[in-house]
Amino acid sequence: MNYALEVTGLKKHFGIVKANDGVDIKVKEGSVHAIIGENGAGKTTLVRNLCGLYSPDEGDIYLFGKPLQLKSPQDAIQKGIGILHQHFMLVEAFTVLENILLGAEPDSKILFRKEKGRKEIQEICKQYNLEIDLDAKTGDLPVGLQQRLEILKILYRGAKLIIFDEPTAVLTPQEIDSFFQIIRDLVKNGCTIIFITHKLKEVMEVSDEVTVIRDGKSVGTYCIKEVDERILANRMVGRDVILQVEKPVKGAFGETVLELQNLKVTGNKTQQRINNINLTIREGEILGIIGIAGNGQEILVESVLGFHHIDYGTINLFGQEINNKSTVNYRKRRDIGCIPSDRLKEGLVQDFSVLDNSYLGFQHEPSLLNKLFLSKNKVKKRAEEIVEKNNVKISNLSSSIMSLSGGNQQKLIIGRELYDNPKLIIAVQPTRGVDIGAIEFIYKNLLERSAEKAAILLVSNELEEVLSLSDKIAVIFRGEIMGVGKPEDFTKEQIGLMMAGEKAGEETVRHEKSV
Amino acid sequence: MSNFISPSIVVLTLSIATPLFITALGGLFNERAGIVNVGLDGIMLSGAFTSAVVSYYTNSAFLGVIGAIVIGLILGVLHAFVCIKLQADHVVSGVAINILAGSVTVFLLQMIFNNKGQTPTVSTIGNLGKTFDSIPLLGTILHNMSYLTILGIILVIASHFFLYYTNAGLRLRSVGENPYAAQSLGINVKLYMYGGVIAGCALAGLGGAYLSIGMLNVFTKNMTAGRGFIALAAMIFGRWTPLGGLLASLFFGYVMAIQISTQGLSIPAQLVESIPYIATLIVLVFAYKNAKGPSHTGKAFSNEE
Amino acid sequence: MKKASKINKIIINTIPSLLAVLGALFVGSIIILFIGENPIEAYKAMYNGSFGNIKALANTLQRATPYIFGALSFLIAANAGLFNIGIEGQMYMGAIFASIIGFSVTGLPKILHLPLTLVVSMLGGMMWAYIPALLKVKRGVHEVISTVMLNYVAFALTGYLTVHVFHEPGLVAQTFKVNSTSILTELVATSKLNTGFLIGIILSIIIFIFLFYTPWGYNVRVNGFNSRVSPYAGINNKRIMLLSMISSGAFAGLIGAERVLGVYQRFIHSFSPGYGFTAIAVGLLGKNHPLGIIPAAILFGALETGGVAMSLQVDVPRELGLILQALIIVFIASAQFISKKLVKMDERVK
Amino acid sequence: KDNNQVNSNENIANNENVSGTDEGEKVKVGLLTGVAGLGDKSFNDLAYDGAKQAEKELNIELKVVEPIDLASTEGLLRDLANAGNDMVIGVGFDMAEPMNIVSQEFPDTKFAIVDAVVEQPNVQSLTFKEHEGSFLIGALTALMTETNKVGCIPAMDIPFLNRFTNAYEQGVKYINKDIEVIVQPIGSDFSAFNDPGKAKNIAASMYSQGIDIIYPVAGGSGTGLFEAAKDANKYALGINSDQDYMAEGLVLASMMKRVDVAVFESIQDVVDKSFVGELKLFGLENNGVGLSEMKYTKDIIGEEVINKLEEIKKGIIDGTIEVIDVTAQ
Ligand SMILES: Nc1ncnc2c1ncn2[C@@H]1O[C@H](COP(=O)(O)OP(=O)(O)OP(=O)(O)O)[C@@H](O)[C@H]1O
Ligand SMILES: Nc1ncnc2c1ncn2[C@@H]1O[C@H](COP(=O)(O)OP(=O)(O)OP(=O)(O)O)[C@@H](O)[C@H]1O
Ligand SMILES: [Mg+2]
Ligand SMILES: [Mg+2]
Repeated sequence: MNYALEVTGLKKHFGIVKANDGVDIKVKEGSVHAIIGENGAGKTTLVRNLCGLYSPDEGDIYLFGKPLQLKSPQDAIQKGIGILHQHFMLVEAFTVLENILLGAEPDSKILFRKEKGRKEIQEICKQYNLEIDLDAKTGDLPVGLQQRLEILKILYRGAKLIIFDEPTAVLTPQEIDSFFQIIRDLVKNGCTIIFITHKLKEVMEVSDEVTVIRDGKSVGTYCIKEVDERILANRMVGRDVILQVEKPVKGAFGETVLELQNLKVTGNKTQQRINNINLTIREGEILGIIGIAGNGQEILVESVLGFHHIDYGTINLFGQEINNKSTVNYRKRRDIGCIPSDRLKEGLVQDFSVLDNSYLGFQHEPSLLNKLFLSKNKVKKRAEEIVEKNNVKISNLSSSIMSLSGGNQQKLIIGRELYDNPKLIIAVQPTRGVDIGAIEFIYKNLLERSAEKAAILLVSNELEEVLSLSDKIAVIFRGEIMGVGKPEDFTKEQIGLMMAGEKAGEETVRHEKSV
Repeated sequence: MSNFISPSIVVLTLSIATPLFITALGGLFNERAGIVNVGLDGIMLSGAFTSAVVSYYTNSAFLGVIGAIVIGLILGVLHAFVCIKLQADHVVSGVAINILAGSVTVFLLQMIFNNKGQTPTVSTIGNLGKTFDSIPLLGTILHNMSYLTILGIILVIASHFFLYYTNAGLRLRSVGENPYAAQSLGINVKLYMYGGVIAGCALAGLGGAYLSIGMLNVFTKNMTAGRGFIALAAMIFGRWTPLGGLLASLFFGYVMAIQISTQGLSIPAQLVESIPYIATLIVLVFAYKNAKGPSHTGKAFSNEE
Repeated sequence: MKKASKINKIIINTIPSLLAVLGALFVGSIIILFIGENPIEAYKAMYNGSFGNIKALANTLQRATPYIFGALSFLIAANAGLFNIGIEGQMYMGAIFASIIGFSVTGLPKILHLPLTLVVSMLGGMMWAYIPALLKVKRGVHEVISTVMLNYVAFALTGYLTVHVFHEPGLVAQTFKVNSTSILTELVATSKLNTGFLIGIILSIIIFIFLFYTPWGYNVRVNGFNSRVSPYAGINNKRIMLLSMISSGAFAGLIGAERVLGVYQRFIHSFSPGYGFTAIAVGLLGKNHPLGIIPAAILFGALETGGVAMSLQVDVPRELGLILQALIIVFIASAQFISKKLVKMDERVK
Repeated sequence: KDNNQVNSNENIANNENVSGTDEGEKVKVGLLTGVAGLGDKSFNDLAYDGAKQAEKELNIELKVVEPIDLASTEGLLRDLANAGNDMVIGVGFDMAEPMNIVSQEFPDTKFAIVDAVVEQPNVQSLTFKEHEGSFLIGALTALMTETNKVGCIPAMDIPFLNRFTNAYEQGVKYINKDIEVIVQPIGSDFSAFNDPGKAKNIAASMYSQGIDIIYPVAGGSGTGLFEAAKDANKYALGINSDQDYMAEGLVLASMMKRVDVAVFESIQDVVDKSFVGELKLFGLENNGVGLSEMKYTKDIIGEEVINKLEEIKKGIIDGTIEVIDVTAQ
């Protein structure tokens, strides 16, 4: 058997952090090889070692049987290694075409021959069925398309070994399906794929082999046919993990907490708007919003939070109309908790410590103040409580928030937002990019809150997640609601159709009214 | 009152705008490479000084221009090293360059010419002169056009071509926007950063040369009189593009030219003088919306994130 | 254990700065040698002229005062993510306002007149900072362009007021002398060091407490680091920008007030050698920290007064003081790189 | 080049052998320039020249200090007095208040101030009737203009410079009321004294609009005017020192302000022990201000005009022509 990649005893330490501490991996040529591990296990570090961004402290790497020494990313690209980074590496101000060609401009040494490149790219697009507007500004594209662009970058460079670092974290189910199709096409064309993910279902679906990494060391490599999700989860975390959500049986829901009537918001983003939205959430109810990213979910949430001018319709919160009452001050109400979709940009201040992030948004809470001043003791007590209750792994409250892994950052945010038992919880992509241990924890937490009569607005790309957590779902398409109902009222196909713009039948609509 | 458009207004506009757009172009190369440079004024001043000194000793204004470019290069290396290698705050480095240039030029004037005010007169670069005098209207404009103005316009066009039509230009722009992306694609980010900053500073030096040996034949202390800051503003006004910087400078130069030519009014001088600055503000209010510079400009970049 | 690490941190932060100053002095001494003077003599004169006795110290602090206000002005805007290079213009506006209220209001006791004058000078600076703030928030006009332009307008406007409206007859372009009830009391005789310095120190401490111990200061810092998170944290991004810029203007106005009420006792045309621009360097050197700027301002004051004192004793031009200043800025800025490296090494050892 | 101008002065030449080889202790002189510092092409440079000349020819020890800002001048005057200087000279009108204070603290030290009056027994005030010189050169301008449109470029619109500008205008109008005088300042901040570029732009614009003679009152910026004059081949005037050489044949004449002479003489008073605290006025009558010798332009100007100027000069001196000093109200 030929190996596309062999890694033995790879080590990379950052100071005291042993990010990679002896990784062994053998990837068969022409296979799809998954790598899984908890947050902070060392997956991304491994990838960076393989693409010339880091140079390993120890260990050997063989590429197609030949020893590999990388001095720079350029080296890796020349040797046929293509990487899709966990955090996109795109120039947002450039067009799609420019992003693809950057660094691999068509032949001429000096002149930038865009049009020549365009033809070549169009060929590739056709071959792999990847549709994209080459002249669109990258920053304006939804994440799904940005990822498609990242893939095109790799294909254009003619990579033999392609490494995807958590490619599906930001994709919708449809996008994931077509992504898997791309992977299969790539394999057919002779590529070898390394695929990093937190989603075991995807591992089972698309890969041939899987390597588990824990604490910087590889635990083992398994043929996919010999394992199942439960085993993998156990290997990853070192204990059994509950993979299925067990929704508790709920009684009747309470009072209406949030009501949107004929809501129309244009907002300031050219890309998105919402129109004629009618939704209600009651105490103890979880409403899940389903839709392909970029169909107005963001603006919907932001409108509820009061970031936008309401063009038409009303928002009722706790029985009060809050139209255009700048809810920037919603924090003062203390009754809303919000888990934003992008934890680094919308949920945390990267330059602050864990402690200072632990009360972000609650800085005006009387319970944290001593007269006019923030009380160090009160703040600290609260932070300690959050950290302990939510099992956030930190070395020290005063350490930088960036020294936490993504999963732990997410836990801190959740702990912070739910601390005061808010009556309304807005959770946007609450599990994006976090490992299964953390997912389990987040689900448990949300369900607990719901059992205690909190109303929850859940927005997520994870169809499974929404269906299993929600009491009621609404499908959004181009800013309008296509249908509302209980999760079990729809088949997956129906949901898929609604996500693509088909209105639900009369039946289901009536159903909503009677609930 | 004068006409709003006449050959002499055009000549004046070009003369005021030339040091601005050359320097704005220099600022743009800095920022496109991700480095803020508020030291443009100091670099201009150094360029003005060096070109005058070189021109004085060699009797060649051409060598003077080379000298200005070289001093720009040297200060560029300094600025780049401090900002890129030592990862110091870009603004700090720029402010230091301004203070350094202001004091060192006077210091050297004293050392070299035993006079803190100005150099002796030196050879100048000169204007196009008689060649095109026969052309009506345009003749006057061309007659008074400095070779450096022409060089400046050529550089603006060349820079436009470079940034938008060459591979290196594409890469330079990517470095200012997202160096991590550029790096992941195998682009030698630091090379482009150094290149952009050094080339940009050389241009600022050239902008300074226009003041001392382009339009005049002497260096006087602090002769930039804040033009480096106006150039910085012109760069932003021009949305970080070469042609934009040119147009912004021409606009500013034009309003200034009109103000200068509007002589003998009975309004207090100070109020008349404010016109170009206020006019610029008004144009900004009405014709300008949310321009954003290269998104990584001003931030530190390090290999190991 | 914790204390030790804190001390460690302070050492790691100060040693490179000290080394930087030494490095700059070393380069300076080469220049001094080059012009044929004795560097040791020169530096001794410099030290004596800036810290040698109470008078010298007073001179240094006097000179540092505008930098304290200026750096506060810069950092409060910087904390909200704005680059205010219009401090100079805002300062002139504050100064002219201070002088007008200073001479035109009569019959008020000092306890009312002085505060009134200070407040109005702050209003002058605020007014001038409000324009770029508003342009930024409403029209997205980059504050660098607008403040550069407004500096020139402020020079012209104050020039006009000084020469044509409030001109005290005579050769000098200056306004009338302010009334004694609005004067900032001199602290050390003949040094012109006045209570303005104390006000500066107190304000630095207040700003420090405000930024790091109050929810509103927290809001400002959040917004400065990550304006996108602001709305999620209940912070009005635009309001913070406006308020920060306006406060920045208020501090800039106080530079002017201190010079007018404490030093010249009137507005004098073109009185500033560029306090507002140098203050930017002071602010950055103090890492935009309200307490960090105090030593930075004093260092700058010392270099300037020491530089002139040096030229009194030794035959070196006053420009050398400025050259040293620039060198020290570069060295200190670069030394922060060494600091970072040291911190990393420190962590690694642990 | 700068030193030559001082040498050419007769007063100084006469005094050369008086004290050159004096025995005894050297007289210590401290000179504090204005904030603009040396190299201002104006009173600071001229005062410096005078003091340097004294250093060369009289038995003195000279110390020159440039202040960093206005606030520091008082302290520096005091430092200079404290340092044991027999004489302390302050340059510039803005030094009047500090000197008034410091001179009282040191009654035994001799002081001199340029361009301002300080009424203390140990202070010599050296002031100049620039308006007289400016009037005279205005008259010359009026006699020479062909377009009946002349210009004046002061650095700023400030009282000190307006004395020059207004008297210049008065001189022009004295000859011919119909001549238009256009005054255009360079700027509003201190950089206006060091912006030859903008001065050139303004001058070029003036020339292109039919103005044929321009008077600069702008220190170091004046250089720009001479360049514009060369480009346009039109006339300019010089100021403070003899600047006729700066555009030979085009600078019709320079309005000389002999700060150098005044400072030299004041130092000489101290050396000769004849120093009295008094107001020394320098005007046309004692050649403290006046026109340059017009080395390159005599022929262009012509005998007739020069005679006329002599006549006016006499008129000013004997008071038949009254020149207005706008700042003296
Ligand atoms: N540049 C760095 N400096 C210091 N430590 C680092 C650096 N990069 C990674 N680490 C450390 O290495 C460890 C592994 O990080 P890595 O990014 O490889 O994890 P991961 O497996 O990709 O996690 P995730 O699933 O969250 O993406 C982390 O615990 C982190 O502390
Ligand atoms: N500057 C840094 N210093 C120390 N550790 C760091 C630094 N930057 C990142 N890390 C570490 O790198 C690890 C991975 O970081 P990264 O940002 O890739 O997380 P992530 O991949 O977003 O996590 P998740 O998979 O949960 O989304 C984290 O465990 C964090 O501890
Ligand atoms: Mg990762
Ligand atoms: Mg991750």
